[in-house]
Amino acid sequence: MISSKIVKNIKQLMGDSSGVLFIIGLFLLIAFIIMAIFAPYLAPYSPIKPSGASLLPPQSGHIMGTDNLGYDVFSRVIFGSRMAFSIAAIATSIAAAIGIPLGLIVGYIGGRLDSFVTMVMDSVYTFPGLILAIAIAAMLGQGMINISLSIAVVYIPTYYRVIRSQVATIKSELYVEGARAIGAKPPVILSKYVLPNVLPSTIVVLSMNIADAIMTEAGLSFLGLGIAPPTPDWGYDLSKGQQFILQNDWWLVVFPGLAIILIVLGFSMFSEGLNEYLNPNIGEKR
Amino acid sequence: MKLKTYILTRILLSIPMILIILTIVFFVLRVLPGNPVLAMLGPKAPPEIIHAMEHQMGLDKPIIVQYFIYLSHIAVGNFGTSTYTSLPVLQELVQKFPATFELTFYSMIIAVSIGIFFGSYAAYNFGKPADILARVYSIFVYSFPVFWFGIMLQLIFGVWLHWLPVSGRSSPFMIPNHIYTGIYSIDALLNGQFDIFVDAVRHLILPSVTLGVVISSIFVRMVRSNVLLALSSQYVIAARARGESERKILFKHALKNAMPPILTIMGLQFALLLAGAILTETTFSWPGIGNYLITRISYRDFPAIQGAIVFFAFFVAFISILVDIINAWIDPRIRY
Amino acid sequence: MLKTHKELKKGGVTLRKLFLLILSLMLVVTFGSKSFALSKKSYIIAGTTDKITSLDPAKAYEYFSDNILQNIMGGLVKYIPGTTKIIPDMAKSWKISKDGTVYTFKLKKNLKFSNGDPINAKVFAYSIKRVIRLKQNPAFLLADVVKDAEALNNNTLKITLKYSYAPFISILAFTISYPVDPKVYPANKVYSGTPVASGPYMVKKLVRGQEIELVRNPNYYGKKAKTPIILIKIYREANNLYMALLSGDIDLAYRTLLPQQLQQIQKNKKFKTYTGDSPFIREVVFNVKAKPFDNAKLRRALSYAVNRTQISKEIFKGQVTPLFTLIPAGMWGHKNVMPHYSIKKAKRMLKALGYSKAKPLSITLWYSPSHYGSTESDVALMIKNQLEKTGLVKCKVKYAEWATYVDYWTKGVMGMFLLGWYPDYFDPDDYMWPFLQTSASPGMGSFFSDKAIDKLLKKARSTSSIKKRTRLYYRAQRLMVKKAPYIPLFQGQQHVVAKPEIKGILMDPVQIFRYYLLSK
Amino acid sequence: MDTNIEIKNLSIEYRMRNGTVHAVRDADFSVDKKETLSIVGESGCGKSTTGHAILKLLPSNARATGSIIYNGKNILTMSNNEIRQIRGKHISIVFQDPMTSLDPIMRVKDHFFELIKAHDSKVNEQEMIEIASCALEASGVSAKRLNNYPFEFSGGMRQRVMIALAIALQPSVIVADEPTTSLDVVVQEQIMEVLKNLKRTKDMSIILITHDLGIVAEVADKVAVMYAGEIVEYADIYNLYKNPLHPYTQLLLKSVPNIKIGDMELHNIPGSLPDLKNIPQGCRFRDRCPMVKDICKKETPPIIDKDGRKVRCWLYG
Repeated sequence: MISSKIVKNIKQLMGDSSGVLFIIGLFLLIAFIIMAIFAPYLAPYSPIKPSGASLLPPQSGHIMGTDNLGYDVFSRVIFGSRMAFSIAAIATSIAAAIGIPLGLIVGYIGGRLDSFVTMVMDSVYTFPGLILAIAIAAMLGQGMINISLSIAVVYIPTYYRVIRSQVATIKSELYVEGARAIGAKPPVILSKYVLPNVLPSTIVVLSMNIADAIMTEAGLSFLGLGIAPPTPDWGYDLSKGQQFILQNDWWLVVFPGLAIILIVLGFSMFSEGLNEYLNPNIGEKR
Repeated sequence: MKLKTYILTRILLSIPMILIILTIVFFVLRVLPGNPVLAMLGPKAPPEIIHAMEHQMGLDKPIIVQYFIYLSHIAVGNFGTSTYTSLPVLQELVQKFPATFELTFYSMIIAVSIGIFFGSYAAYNFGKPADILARVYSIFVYSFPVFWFGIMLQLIFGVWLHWLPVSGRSSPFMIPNHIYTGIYSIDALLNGQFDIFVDAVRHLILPSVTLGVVISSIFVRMVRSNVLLALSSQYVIAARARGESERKILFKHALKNAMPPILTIMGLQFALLLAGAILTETTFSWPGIGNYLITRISYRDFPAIQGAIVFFAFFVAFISILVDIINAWIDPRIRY
Repeated sequence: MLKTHKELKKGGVTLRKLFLLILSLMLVVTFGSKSFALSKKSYIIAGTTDKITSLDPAKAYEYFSDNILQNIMGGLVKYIPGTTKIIPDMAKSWKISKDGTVYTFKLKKNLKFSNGDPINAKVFAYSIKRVIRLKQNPAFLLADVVKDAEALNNNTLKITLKYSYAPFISILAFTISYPVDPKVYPANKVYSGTPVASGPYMVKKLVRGQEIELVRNPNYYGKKAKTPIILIKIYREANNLYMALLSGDIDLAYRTLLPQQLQQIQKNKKFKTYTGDSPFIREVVFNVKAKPFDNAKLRRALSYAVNRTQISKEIFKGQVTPLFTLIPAGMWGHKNVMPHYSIKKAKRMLKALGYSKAKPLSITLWYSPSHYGSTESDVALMIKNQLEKTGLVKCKVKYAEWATYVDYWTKGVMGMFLLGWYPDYFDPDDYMWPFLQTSASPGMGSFFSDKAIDKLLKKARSTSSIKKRTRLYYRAQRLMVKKAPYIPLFQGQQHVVAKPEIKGILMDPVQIFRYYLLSK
Repeated sequence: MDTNIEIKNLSIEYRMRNGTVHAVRDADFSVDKKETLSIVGESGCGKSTTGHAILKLLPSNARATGSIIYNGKNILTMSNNEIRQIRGKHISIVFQDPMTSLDPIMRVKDHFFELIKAHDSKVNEQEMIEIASCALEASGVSAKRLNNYPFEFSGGMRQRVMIALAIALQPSVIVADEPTTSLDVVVQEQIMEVLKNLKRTKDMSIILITHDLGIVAEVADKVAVMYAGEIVEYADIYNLYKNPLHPYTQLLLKSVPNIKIGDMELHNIPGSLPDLKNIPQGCRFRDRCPMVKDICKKETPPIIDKDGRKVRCWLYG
């Protein structure tokens, strides 16, 4: 539904800045998604097998050079998109899968349960996410699933809060009251009346979260708590590359760094544009 | 409600939050693989010593008992003893804290100044190039990994240009004579040691700019939208209708009214600042709590890890109380 | 009404003034003078990535803590700088009984700790017994051999051994045997306060993970340290250390720049690089009790597949020397006995064991990511790639942080993992006994046991003639080749990078870095 | 009588994300000294926009053409600084919603101080308090409440404060933009009393924007009836009520059974306003007009002068 709307209004979108943001973001994301899906076809070498001499600067055959073990940087950047998407997707979907139903149910039931769960969620929310993720990642150890889990825990409250506050308002609206009056059961009300109404803001939160999750993962990798080598991962490659930047082997830092910046840029532009498109409340009044 | 009563209530309200974080931290860390006692004593330690140490640390008790012992210890300020250095964790944390505080404080000042000036300027010039620049700035800078940005600054200003030091808090032997607060830049001024003040500030510039600039991206965006909201409100139009100048409208009405939500969000973002501080501290060898936490993680120094996280929790709680109090002070409606 | 307009302008001017003021302040701060409180000659700043655990000799058991102790304390005997020869230090002379179990030391007179407390035979007896009582990590060095230590009078110390033990005098040169002040170091607790010094320097300030400040010990009996103050800055990562070096924050960097950084800085005329052999060795450990590594043939096959030269060249830029036995080159008893790289042989042996392309050997190689520096993951990955090059091995790489790692190897969780060894005392015994002797090998995670080797090692310990001992160690090494419980990888080098004006840098074979010889 | 403010050919457009809204088209009217002009119409017909345009308070996406002449100068072409000096001192405005028109974090006296200082920085605090007290008392608020915050006032009291602010510097024109709409009936009466008093005692013109015909009858001297951005009829109060020309005005007056009752509104006319984004050719009222003719659908009616009154309808053309 939303996508068809977008296509319809694409010309109009180009008319102002948030539309431009949205289009650039979308373009970046599509590029990265294509990169992740077709990684084996796009990458000239295996990302986990040495493909040449070590520390070759960018040249034909290795357009982004090679790292100290002779891995092709370009291939690792391409395959790294899979890791970025996987971790971001797993982390945000775990967070959403717990946060959204919890927010729906608790927000709908209300009362003491609501104030208790909200307090727990708020506590986690106000606590620095990376620090919590560091503690959990240190506990769980290496691996994609473990890292995703430790990132997911941090983002559960984000979904919970957005959903709960909306449910709290929606449930007192007329059409919900009406549905309740004619005897609709809570699950029906939640899925039929409440969920569709909270979905748009969830999508915005989701795409913002993915950007955040990618950054958090890079941070964990930088601190040595992320993905174990030789699995291609931008965060790991970046922190590894930093050991070489002072020798002017700049390509080891620039390309994975650029990949992180661009994908995060993509997601945040996309979500920013989407947000202003879905909630165009600010700006026109002045 | 008087301001005093308000502060008291606010402090009481933050107790559950701290308790919840304490609980989560405790149970998260208890599941860590790796025997902390073995890590402490080394592989060659005889079993009877290991058992004795486990007993001494209370690790042989049921976990729920350990939990309550832990809570009661924290309540009286006992954070345990580091298994790595055999020093009281609280003492170590108190020693490291001024460094973290100094870094976060100056970063916050940088982030807030950029945020307020750039954000309100952009809102004021809504839709114009300055506004577009602000939006591009906030989106771009937001996507910089903190450590990447830090390394770049180190390279440019430290290694290539030799303008600024790239690590640590001070040059050798350039430590204030008397330590009052542990914050070198302030202590140096209190002592009247201007050269030491300059040295401390030189060391502060790169790390606090790194952290400050990255965080400022969020502040610019937030200030912009809140000021925009305030600028579109009726009282701003009313003030304009009274012949008030645009500059005064921006600063006296829009910005001041946008301040409570901005402060609240800044308080929340403080958590992000602390997270960034960990990365900044490790990038710049800044001897603060973040550096401490990361080092101790590799040593599986339980009491230290636990202590550092608990300390962060207290810090966050303290800041959010502070923000609420400032809000109450700015906006009389909250107080009543 | 007009006034308002003017006021606005005035406001603009003050704002501009304020801006200029801030700008000029920033310039002052950026380019401001770096005035130092001390004359440049009076101190040297060193940088390192090492970390201090404990400065109590009874507990200190890793390179950096020991090295600091070697600069602030002394023992009965010491090495002549730059050699492996042992000479008296606090002892004037000593006698060894014929059966080799009783050592009697005559001490120098008027020895004092930095706080003025006397150092006498009682202090030595107290310190040795304290180490044994505290049962810390390195305690076994004394506890396994020392039966008793007693002060016969103020200046005479008698140490009785459980059995004749040739390397004992080397142990006395190690930090574990350094005397501590009984008034300060409690008898049954590890001391974590500021150390009381007996060496050229004393610790003035110690901030863990940040810096250590050493100043001259006024009560030191020997030659006074060349430079009054040594400041050692501690960095978290090689990158930070390298950057501090480049930006001139430190005078010298010792342990550990990354190989590529070292390679780079050797070309830099602003710095001087010193290189020397190190007694440090690295090896792959097999848990010989764990499947499939319980098969000696398989272990040998894998050791053929490891290309040490590639590791040395590509990861360490030639800054390490391939090693084919456990005893490092430069030490008597050393003999390169292990097979060299041959992928053909590796393939043949693996095929003989029944592995094929379709049914490869599936194993896991473990490493610890930060304990041996950030090159460690590269070493692990390169070995993985080399093993997989046979086409008959599928090797997974896993890591664990050091504390967990220690836990894992003592419990036998890991079948094949990377480890390193820095000697406690400079004797082949310290490279053979802990690795191969039945009672000691579990501490290394290998659980290796061989009666013939046990016998040889025991005999080598109690023999005093170096010639005879050399022959015994040759035999033990040859026996080891067949069982291949370890794949020795390489022997380290030590490197110091310093500004050219720093003098007195000595590359010592025992790798004692002597800060007290430095000057500028 | 002297003309105080004169509006000629005023058109205002808003550029929105999804098109341009033609909020006001070709408005012409003038207000003489001491005169009260009332602009009436349904909500969304452009009357508030017109009011705001007089103080150049339109949002940044609005574009106004034509002229608003005050003291011989066109407000629309004034610089920011010029208009700033007129606002509050020569022309002031009272807004519809008193709840949000006062800055919530400023005391009442600070609002006055701000106003006075904006126009004369030499005044000392004592004088400012005097001016403020005077204005407050004139609008029926005790001067004791100068130190209170806006949230300590009721809606009616806030509107009185707003009026006090508007009259404090004795401007020659006050724009009252639906000053009573958001208040309850009793308070509405009180506020109207204040306005009527002002009209009597102070020497100023009032532009009263409202959809309440009762109020119009009570205070206005002249009336401009607006429909969908156009002034459809412009006449003095007596003639308008006695003989409304435009069908819209006629319907309006018919829908009010007794003009003395102040709270009758315009919602009784069937149909709704046309979409101001794409206005078709012809008369804007034709869809609701009971007397619609063919020409109404083809051509936009011009302003027709009939007996000194102005009306925009083909009935008279």
